[in-house]
Amino acid sequence: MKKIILFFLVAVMSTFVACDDDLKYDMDKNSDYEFNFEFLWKEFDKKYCFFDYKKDSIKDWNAVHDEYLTYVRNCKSEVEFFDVLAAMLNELKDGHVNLLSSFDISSYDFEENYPSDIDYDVLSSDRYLGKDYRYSGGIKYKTLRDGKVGYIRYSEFTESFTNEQLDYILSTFENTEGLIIDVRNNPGGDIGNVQKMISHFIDESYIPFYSIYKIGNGHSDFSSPASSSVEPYNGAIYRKPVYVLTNRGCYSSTNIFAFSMKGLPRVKILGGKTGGGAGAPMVTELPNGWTARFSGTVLLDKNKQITEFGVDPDIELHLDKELAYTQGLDNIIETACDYIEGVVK
Amino acid sequence: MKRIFAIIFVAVSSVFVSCDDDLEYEDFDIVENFNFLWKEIDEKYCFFDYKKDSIMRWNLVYDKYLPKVYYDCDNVTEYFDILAAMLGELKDGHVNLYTSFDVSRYDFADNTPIDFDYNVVNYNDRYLGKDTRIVGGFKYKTLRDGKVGYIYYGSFSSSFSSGNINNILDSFEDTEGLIIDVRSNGGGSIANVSALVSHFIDETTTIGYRVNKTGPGHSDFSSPVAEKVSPNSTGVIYKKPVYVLTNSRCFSATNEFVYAMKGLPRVKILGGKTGGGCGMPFTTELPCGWKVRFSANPCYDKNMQITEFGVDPDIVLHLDEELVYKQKLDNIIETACDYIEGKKK
Amino acid sequence: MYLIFLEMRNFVFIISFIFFFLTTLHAETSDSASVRLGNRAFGLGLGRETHHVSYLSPLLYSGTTFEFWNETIKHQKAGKCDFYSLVNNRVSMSNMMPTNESTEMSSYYDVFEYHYFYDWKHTPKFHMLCGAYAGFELGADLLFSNSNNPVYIRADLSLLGLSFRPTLCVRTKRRLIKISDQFDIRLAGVVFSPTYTQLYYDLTLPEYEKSEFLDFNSLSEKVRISNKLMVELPLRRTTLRLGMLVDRSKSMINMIDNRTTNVQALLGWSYDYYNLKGRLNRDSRFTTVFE
Amino acid sequence: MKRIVCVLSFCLVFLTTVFAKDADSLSVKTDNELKKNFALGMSFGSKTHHVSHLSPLLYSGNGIGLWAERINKKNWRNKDFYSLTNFRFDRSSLSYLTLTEQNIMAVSNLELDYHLYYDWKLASNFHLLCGGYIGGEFEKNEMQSSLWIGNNPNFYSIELNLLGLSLRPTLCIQTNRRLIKISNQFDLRLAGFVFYPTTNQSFLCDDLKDVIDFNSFSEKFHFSDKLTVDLPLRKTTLRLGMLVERSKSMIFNVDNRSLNVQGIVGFSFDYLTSSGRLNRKKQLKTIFE
Repeated sequence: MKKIILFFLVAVMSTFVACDDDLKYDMDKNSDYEFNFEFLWKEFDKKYCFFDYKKDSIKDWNAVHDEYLTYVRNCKSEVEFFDVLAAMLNELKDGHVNLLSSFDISSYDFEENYPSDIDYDVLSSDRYLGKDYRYSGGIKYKTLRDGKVGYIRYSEFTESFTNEQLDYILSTFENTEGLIIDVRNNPGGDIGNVQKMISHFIDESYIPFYSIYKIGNGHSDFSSPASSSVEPYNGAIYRKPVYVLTNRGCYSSTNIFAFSMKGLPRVKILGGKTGGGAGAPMVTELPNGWTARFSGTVLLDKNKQITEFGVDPDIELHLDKELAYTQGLDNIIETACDYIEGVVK
Repeated sequence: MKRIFAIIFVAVSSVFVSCDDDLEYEDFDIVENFNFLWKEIDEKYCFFDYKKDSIMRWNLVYDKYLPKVYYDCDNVTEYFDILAAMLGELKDGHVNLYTSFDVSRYDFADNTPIDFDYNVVNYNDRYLGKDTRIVGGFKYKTLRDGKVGYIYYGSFSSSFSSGNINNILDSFEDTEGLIIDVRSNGGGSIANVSALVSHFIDETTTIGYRVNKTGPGHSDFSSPVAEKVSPNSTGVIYKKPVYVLTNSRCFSATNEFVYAMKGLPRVKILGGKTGGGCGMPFTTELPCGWKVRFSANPCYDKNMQITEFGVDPDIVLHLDEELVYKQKLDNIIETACDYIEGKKK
Repeated sequence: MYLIFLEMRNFVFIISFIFFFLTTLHAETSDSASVRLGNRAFGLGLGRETHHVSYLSPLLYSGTTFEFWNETIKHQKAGKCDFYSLVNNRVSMSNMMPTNESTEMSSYYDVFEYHYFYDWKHTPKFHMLCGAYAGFELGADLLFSNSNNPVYIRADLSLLGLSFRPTLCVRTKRRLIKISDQFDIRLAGVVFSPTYTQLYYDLTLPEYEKSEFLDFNSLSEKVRISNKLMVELPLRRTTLRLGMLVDRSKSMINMIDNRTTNVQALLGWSYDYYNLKGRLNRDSRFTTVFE
Repeated sequence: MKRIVCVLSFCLVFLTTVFAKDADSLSVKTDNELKKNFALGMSFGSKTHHVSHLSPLLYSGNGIGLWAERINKKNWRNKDFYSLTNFRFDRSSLSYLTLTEQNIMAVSNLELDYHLYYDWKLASNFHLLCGGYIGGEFEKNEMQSSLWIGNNPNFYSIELNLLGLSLRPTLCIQTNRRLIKISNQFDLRLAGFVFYPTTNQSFLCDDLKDVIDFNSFSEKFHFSDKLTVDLPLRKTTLRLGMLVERSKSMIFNVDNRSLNVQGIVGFSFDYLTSSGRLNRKKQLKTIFE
């Protein structure tokens, strides 16, 4: 009798072993175009977070499914299949959505038919950055208009800096009348750096953004907004007027930086509308080994509005290409300097 | 007697404990840090012999800058500027002094033509434009309706797998030639250089020699060791003519890639002289906490020449600024395409 | 580059698991011939370490160090004289800074030593153990603020070293206190180290002479002494082992100046054990679990 | 995070050795009964794993692990009880396809359980140990590939089992020269806490209430079955065995399944310890005495 109990337990164990078959796909299906298409479509249907918010600006996801299923059916090669899937994902009009394969990465060009508003040759000429700028923690900084205007060029939020470094930079702008933070064409990066930079320009505790994430597979199954507040830096706070220069190339974390600074007492946003991108990206996979990136968490601004399509500047201004080529002048920086010096109201 | 044994051992050990006093430094004594930096560079920098006639002798540099440290240096940034000027005498792009507020740098491409306009190459549909493919840091597309393959590689620090390159070269199957554009590529990891070269050689070739210092003297070097690259066993070998486009901002790893490709049977270098920088950088510290990076291990090319000041292209060609602004055309790419299509000899 | 050095750190931890495994193996294989029990002790160590590696930085780094140590002693009898074999295994992690406190060097290393002593008994209470040891030290010093040379790999195979361990047993009326002072000095061994400004990247080149990185050296090039004073104090139910370790090494190999001073307080437990396993040495006096 | 995992695993290994040492001051009557058994060894085997937070696909591969186990016999009101402490550290690297470009999922987990059994002696050589166990598990899943540029390369989960059912039938077979012990330990988790993020949540927000979930059998099903044989050879006792572990859960909309089939090899020894002043074993002398 005792031995029966022993072997009974071994038997129980084996029954549980093989019941994951709903996840097992037979190998030849892995590279089957239609199977992968359905798989990607369903993954996005479950996990993409902007369906509700983009109801009126993008096609209905089911309609997209029927339209692209016909294209997939007459795909001949892997590259063609990739282009069809890429076109489908671009229907979502989201810079955070990419399809990554071993031969290409698809992306939606959110800067399409928008002015580029920045000229790198003019920016590196002696009138602006030139050769004698200082460089620390990814930030290039210098004073313009012989000491009256402080200028910071921060090209990527992936470059991390410490609070002490930014504190030192702001201390060199002590006797300036105002500060320009140039984040044009900054594609974004680490949200931690956004919070670090904001903390040097606020006087009391401030909640720059809220984040909501999906708790179910439906298009509108969201959690309640969670916030993380930013405390002012316990060192020198920059109290003079600040102008943040933006253009359509400002995306993701830079977009969050723009809408967090907008509306602060001494801050003005100057330049072109930002590129948007207010979703924190996540990654999923396809059976044929490709990976797809999509916006998983929604980041709302301080009054809980969505900024996926971009943040409008306080003062709209575009780069004058003629002036830039002939006289090497960047009219956006010049206007900001004039505002600071009080030449223009 | 036995107990004496035990006590002796305890005594012996305590004697050894505190005799590291020759490593104790006064943290922020400006003269001591100056001497310390001068001696570290004197003992470990590797290009003193090679640059005998192109830079000031290192002892004279000491006599020139010591009085500056004594007399006109009353705050930290001025002290930094003096040390940065001293390091600038070495005329080496790999030499940097890192502090919390600035990084000293030597502009190796000073008053040389840029020969490259990123906006034209990236946004003009004639070259890359919208339907370019991106993978592993490469942007690639066929030009001249399929006859010429074009790859733009922006930085040698973006890693790629051999699968990526195989796919790219497969897509260039029926082209008559290939353009690899590494203009303004500031360098990166050396491992990517041999990975890329392995797709363009037929048998194991020596791409250069490695040497490292074996002592503090200016000419204490180990015997050179050949750096061999063998053809990529699993991947595609591109058999048709290859044109590598260079300009004065190709530095460090890109410089090694150019001298590795130069002289290969089917390869021609086209464009401006490269920026050089063939020393492998090494980092050390100063007592005051600043870091200094400098070239410590010279890399020779295949005929044992140092290319610290740049590699001359097979065909020298500079960018026609007028053509760029007016018709958005890059005459260097056009010339390379003409060579490939046989329109030019 | 950063990823490779994190893998290095995992490698050091996996090695430390294997060393721990070996120490237990040593503890486990007691043969029935010896009348006496084996002794196993393990515990923590906390102290200060000053460290200088001219390959990473010309400055002297100092900071705190934390370690797990593990030691087993076994008695073997051959003819009339007694022999003792001892296995010592230390896994240590330390964070150090220079006096200007601008950067931080973290170092992880394992030490595994096998000692073999002859017991030169003076009086029944005082055992003068003298013998030799062989050991292996593997670890890495990480200074991530350096660009191409952020790691110095510490690998030292000490083939021969002298080891003395005078031990005194003091019997009070209720307990037996054992005081021992183990003094080791390294005589000869092989060290793995790059030369002056050589980068570890050179190791990846096929044509490179791997032996350039290995250096057979003796007392003149590398001095390494360690002195461990330990007191074993039996309390009511457990036996406490308190001690102090002073570990000093100074070497100039391949033009790289490498100095370490390590002063630690040791606290741990020790217990005497008698193992019973296998078929042959079934000591009939004992029954085992489930029997 | 890597550093915490390593330090944590050290403390756990350290704890099992501490348990291994504590003297059994309870044993009064027969002084020559070895009350404790300690076993240490490695495990190798295959694993299939699925975490929907990282990837919708079923990953499989093989892993290697280290385990340590200690059994301690106690008796209380002259009934036999056994306490068992088990530690396991396992690291496996899994992949979905054999394509060149696919991603590697590195899974490392750490387990520590404490089991308490009542010995129901059905025959002189057959002990059916039945009882309960509590335990903790920490698991880290990491996606390693250049194609992974998003906020979810890592998925951590911590699990605290407050109550689990455990059965361990043990058979002792006496051949003419050796005593072989076969045991088959079957554990089933009944209730406990689980900490891991919800489906799309990257580790951005900081309030914990919606990441900890108290759940029972229905939401998280976890069982493991370990068949082990203690085989005394000439000088050492070998422990061979096979472990099958199955866990399946759907919490916070994250589908988490894993099946672990591993071969176990190690050695075990019965031992007696004496330390401190009180329980000095008279008839055995210690080192240096």
